[in-house]
Amino acid sequence: MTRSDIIVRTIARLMVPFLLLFGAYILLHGHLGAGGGFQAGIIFTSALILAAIGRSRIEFRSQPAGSKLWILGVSGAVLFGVTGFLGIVSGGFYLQYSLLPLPFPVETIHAIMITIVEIGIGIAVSGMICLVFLTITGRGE
Amino acid sequence: MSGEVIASAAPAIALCISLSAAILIAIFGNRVRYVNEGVTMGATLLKFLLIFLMYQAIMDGWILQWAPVTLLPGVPFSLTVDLFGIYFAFLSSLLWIVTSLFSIGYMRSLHEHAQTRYYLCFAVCIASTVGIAFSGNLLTFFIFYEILTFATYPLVVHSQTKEAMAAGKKYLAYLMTGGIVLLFAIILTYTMTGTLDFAEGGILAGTGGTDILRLLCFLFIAGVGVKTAIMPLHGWLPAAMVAPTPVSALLHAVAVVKAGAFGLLRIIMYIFGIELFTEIGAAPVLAVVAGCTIITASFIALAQDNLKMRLAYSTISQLSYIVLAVALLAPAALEGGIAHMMHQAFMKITLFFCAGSIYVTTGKTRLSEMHGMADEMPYTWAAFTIGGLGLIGIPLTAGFITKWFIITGALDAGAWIYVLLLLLSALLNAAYFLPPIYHAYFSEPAESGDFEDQTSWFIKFPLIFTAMMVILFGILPNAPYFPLEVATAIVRSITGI
Amino acid sequence: MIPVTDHLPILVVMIPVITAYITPLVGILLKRTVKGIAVVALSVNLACSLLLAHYVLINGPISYHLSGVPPPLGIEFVADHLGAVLSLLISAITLIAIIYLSATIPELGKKKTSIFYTLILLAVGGMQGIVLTNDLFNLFVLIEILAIAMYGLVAIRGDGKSLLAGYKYLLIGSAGSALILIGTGFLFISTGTLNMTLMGDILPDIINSWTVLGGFALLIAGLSTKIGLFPLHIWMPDAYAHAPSITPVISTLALKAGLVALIRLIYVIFGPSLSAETVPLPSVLSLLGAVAIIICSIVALQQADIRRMLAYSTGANIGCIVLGISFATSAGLEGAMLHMITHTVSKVCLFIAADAMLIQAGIRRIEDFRGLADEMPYTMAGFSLGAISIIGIPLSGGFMSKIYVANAAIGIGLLIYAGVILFWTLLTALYFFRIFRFAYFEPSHREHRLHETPWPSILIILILGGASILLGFFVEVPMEMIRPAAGILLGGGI
Amino acid sequence: MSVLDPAFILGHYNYWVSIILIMIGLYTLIAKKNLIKKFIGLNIIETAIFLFYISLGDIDGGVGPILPKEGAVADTMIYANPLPSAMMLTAIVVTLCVTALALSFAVLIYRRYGTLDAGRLMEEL
Amino acid sequence: MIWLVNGVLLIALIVLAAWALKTRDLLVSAMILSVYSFLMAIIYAQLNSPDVALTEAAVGAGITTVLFILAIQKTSRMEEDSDDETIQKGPLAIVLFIGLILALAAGGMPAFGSPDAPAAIVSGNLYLEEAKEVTGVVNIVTAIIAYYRSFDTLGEVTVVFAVGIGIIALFLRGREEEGDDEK
Repeated sequence: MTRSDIIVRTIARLMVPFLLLFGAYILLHGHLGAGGGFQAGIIFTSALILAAIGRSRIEFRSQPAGSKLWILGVSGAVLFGVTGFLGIVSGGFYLQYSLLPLPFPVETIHAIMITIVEIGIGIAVSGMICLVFLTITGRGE
Repeated sequence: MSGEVIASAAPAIALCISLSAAILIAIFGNRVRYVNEGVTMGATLLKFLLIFLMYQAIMDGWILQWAPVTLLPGVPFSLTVDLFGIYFAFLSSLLWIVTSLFSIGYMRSLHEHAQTRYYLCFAVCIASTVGIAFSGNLLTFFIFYEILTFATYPLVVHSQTKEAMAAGKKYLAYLMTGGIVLLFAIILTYTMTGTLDFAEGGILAGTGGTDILRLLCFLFIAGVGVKTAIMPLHGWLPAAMVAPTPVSALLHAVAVVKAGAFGLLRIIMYIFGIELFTEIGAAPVLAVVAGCTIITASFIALAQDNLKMRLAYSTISQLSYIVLAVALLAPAALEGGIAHMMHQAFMKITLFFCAGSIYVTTGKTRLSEMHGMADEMPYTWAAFTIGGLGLIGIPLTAGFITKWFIITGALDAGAWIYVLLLLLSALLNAAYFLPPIYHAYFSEPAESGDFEDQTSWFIKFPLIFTAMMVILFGILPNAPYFPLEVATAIVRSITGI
Repeated sequence: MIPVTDHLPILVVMIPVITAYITPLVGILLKRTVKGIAVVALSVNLACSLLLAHYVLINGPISYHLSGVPPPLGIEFVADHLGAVLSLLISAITLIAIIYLSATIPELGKKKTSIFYTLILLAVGGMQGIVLTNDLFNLFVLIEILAIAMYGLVAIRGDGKSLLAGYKYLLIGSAGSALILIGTGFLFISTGTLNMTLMGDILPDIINSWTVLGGFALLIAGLSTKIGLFPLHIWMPDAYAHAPSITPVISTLALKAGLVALIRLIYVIFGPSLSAETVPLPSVLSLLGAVAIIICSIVALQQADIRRMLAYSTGANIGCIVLGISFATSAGLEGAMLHMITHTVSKVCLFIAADAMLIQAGIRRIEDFRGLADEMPYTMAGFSLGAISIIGIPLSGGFMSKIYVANAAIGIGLLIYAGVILFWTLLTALYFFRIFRFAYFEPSHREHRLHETPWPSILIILILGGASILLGFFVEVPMEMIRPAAGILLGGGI
Repeated sequence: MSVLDPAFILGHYNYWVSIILIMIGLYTLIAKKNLIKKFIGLNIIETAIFLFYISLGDIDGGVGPILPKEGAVADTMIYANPLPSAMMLTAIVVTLCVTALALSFAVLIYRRYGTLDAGRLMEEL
Repeated sequence: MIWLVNGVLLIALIVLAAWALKTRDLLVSAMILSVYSFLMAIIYAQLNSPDVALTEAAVGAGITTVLFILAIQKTSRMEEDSDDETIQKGPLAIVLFIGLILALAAGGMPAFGSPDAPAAIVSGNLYLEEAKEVTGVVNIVTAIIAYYRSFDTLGEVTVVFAVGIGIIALFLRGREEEGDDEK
């Protein structure tokens, strides 16, 4: 382990919380400015990769880490896909939220649902892309 | 088709009898003894009975029709039984009985392999032949026509030798190409007329220019001409002689080639209509081709030493009689041609049975080896003699009647040249049938050593029966249900005279 | 309140997709149930497709606005007769394939098997979406889902050759996707909308613009990679030869989904304004189709590997379908659609039978067919039935659909194409008779006598084989759906 | 409009650039033998396509399609068309996914065959 | 002025792309791609598309590059083109043909930046008019992604999902085999 390795790793470790924060910001403010679930997902992914670099000993390819990420990816997709059925249940079309029986104006319902959808996207993307990374890197060295 | 059309499933049942025989054979053939033979015989008799009953109804002026589903808009899958159809169906189902008997004898004597496949394909072939007879439109006709092609293939390559496989390849190549050409013509017809029904007087009149009709005519004749073995499309027929003799007998003397002839007549009479056919000037060309085929095939037959090959070329020659008869466009000739379909079938099948009988008993296939054989095999050679004389056209045999009618027709049409041609052909027939008969009776055997005639009655009965029929047709041509009688009725209904 | 039946278009798409999401998790947690879940999901999917087809047949097409936003803002699904009938075909065939798959010995590891099911479900979702969507960009996304699932399905075995085959497919497919994306952009810039029907309304005014024509050409070129139209079929033989058993079956369906996209592109978007005079592209397509038929058949003749041979045969059949589509007449469209159905059923029968032979006896090369009819009579019987239909022997499904296409060719005076189709029948017969000859008329060279395939596989093969024959006799059953479909499409879609 | 008209050329300059980039990328994709290089080409193509879409969505003097928080849509402002951006976000993800898949293929193929040369590899098929 | 900057950027793009094509060092190629993507992101931002710019910067310059570097690290850095440097005629012909189609098609398009292009009139303005009231979201792109055309986005998530499990499947067998080798 060289000195530069330690520097890189320390910086990487330090950056992780900031990246996560930034990702959360991008995710939740996607409806106000540029950005959204996908971009947030990518930033989360970067954070996770940095975390991986920061702790080189971690065995990401070991079963627990892999399947957790898997659950993350799947749950995001399911969140998005199943939320869509709420539209049908509430008497509208698939992915239509305006008829949801919530005590808010339509506008607010939409804003809430859009946020939920963005969260779903973010979780799914970060989970799956991380998984991809770890699968490609997690072996062979 | 004149007559009262009634919906009836009878034609379908007739087909299904053969088909269910095929299915039964396919399932049980390899497991239970005698199933092949038993089922085949049962089905033949049942089917013949049904067709005979239908014959009665048709003679009373009815037309039976069964059209359950539509295939193309305006073209149903139609089984329609009219006089011409039942005539052909009657022929094939009657001959199926005798051929089945003969097959049993033949296959048993030679302990052939793959008997299940053999009987199965035979049943499918007969089903499709009857289907061809009952087709109410061109598409249905084509369907059965092609099924016949494919179902015959396993029979042709039955022995599975290299030679047989090569012959099978040739067989398929010829017949499929013909089929494709025919299909092309059919689709063209459909596009021009919107229908494909067989109708008296034809459906093509007034639908297109002479050029397109001529093209269509050419395509049709080239298509069905392959099965009819018009020269130069005959190459498959001699090759197919590698098949077991019963196959050659029924299929290549009767079912397949007659299906071609039947199709040709159907197309000329019911799709083009005699008038249109005359109008576009196709008849003289066809007559020339048929005439050439008759003479050329006879000459080639003369040169054959293998008995089956000689018979094959004789078949080619005889089939063109039918084509010529149609092309002459005279009612008498047409009658003769239609009657010749049946007459020739009986005569030729007799000869093939004889060839099979000789092969089973002695293993000989060459004429030069058959000298002096008549003493040991009297029945066979008696039948051979009758068949041969019939094909030459000696009076009191079936062949005489049809030739007489065709010549009359040619005289009516003023086509002297064809009268001469027919007479020449009769001479040639005599030239290739009489010498073998002479040698069989009067020459010394080539190799010494007598043998006993151990031929089973399964083989003897069929050939005696068909030989008797040849004589009967010759003596009583106009008896009810006899070919000439029916042919007259058919021609009357078409020409309206 | 929207009637429940109106939701059928989205249900047929989302049931497989949502099931696909949860399948890998199920695969980790409850290993045994993956097969069951896939079968149940596809059965429900089939039921939905059946209901959809029934509903569409009686009440006419359904237009479904996703997110409750009508076009041009939202995405629209249109379940017209074409979509409904293809949706039914896809559900039915995939269900059969999945049942076959779950009845045979898994050739992949346990984990891979659950992923295999997931990818199949994703592919089904993608195909269902492709045949139902009426939005060009959504079509692109769905095509990508399908394509990625297919790349995975081809390469999942993970050995060198399947990876190479998968890479080849991926390469060609990606280039195709890029072309589709550009083409979509050109049409979007010209019309300002992504909805196909709306595009169809706007386009006749600007049909002669280079932008529109260029977009059309690029879309067709891109789609050609997806449907394996000559000369972009080159991924098919390798993919089929090295992929696991069911992949060719799914791929056969995927090609049909791509063809539906092609049909919609030509008829819904370009619609009536598309005729030989204004846009020569249909005649180019006809030519490509005819060339595909002849060349693929000739190449198929030279193949020694059964799956490669079948792949080239598929290439030829795609040519035939494209030929029918390109005629721009109702007869041609009807023929093309009928051929899509008959070809799918028969080819799937052949693939499954070939796979059963591979699993049971290791038969891969055509020479290995020697004596097979004796040793595996039922499998071979099923194979023969499928082959009969592919050849086009009368009274089989393939015969009828070829007749329809040939008839359409003559109907617009292009006798040459009818000739091509008929000649093609001869070629097809040639390469299948080679197999028949080996199987039925030549003795086996094997040391051990083979055993017949297990009965569930036989049953499936015989059902498919029987269906491919019966389709010819009961041709009116699919035609009942196809005729209105052609009518609607020639009218420019709904 | 003449092809040589400078206004015509300038009015479309983004399009010309993206076409050139697409051609370069396509050539890389088809002609280069290296399996990874091919997908560098694909990325060039796809990015150029994004450029093309984004260009067609832009409007002279417009701003990004993010409206002010309060009040009605300002009439004085011109906004760029948001639809191409939305489409391209999806397309970017798709491209990323395809690239990831292709690179996985490349890594695995290299592990099997020790080469990434398409010419040699396709002989193996 | 802006268009001058744009012009320089665009020319830089072409140069970079050509360089990426030319160089035989894959790592260099990947780094060029990264720079290329970054420049592209700037142009997107110039063209009033901040969302895409952000994403391209994160994905194109970031994740994709990392992926390429990873892949190159696991394979070989240099291209081993067996053929020589000459331009290949077949591919060139295809590329020129497609380029011709593209150029012809682009020629017929409305001028870049024109406010009355069909795309703006038919659908673009509709979103701008109603999206904010309907969804309460001011970033219209987000509104489209997460509401109006959310089915596309669902498809996008599905693509990510498909690729994820596809890649895992590909690498799975690798492990099993390796296990076998070790035995």
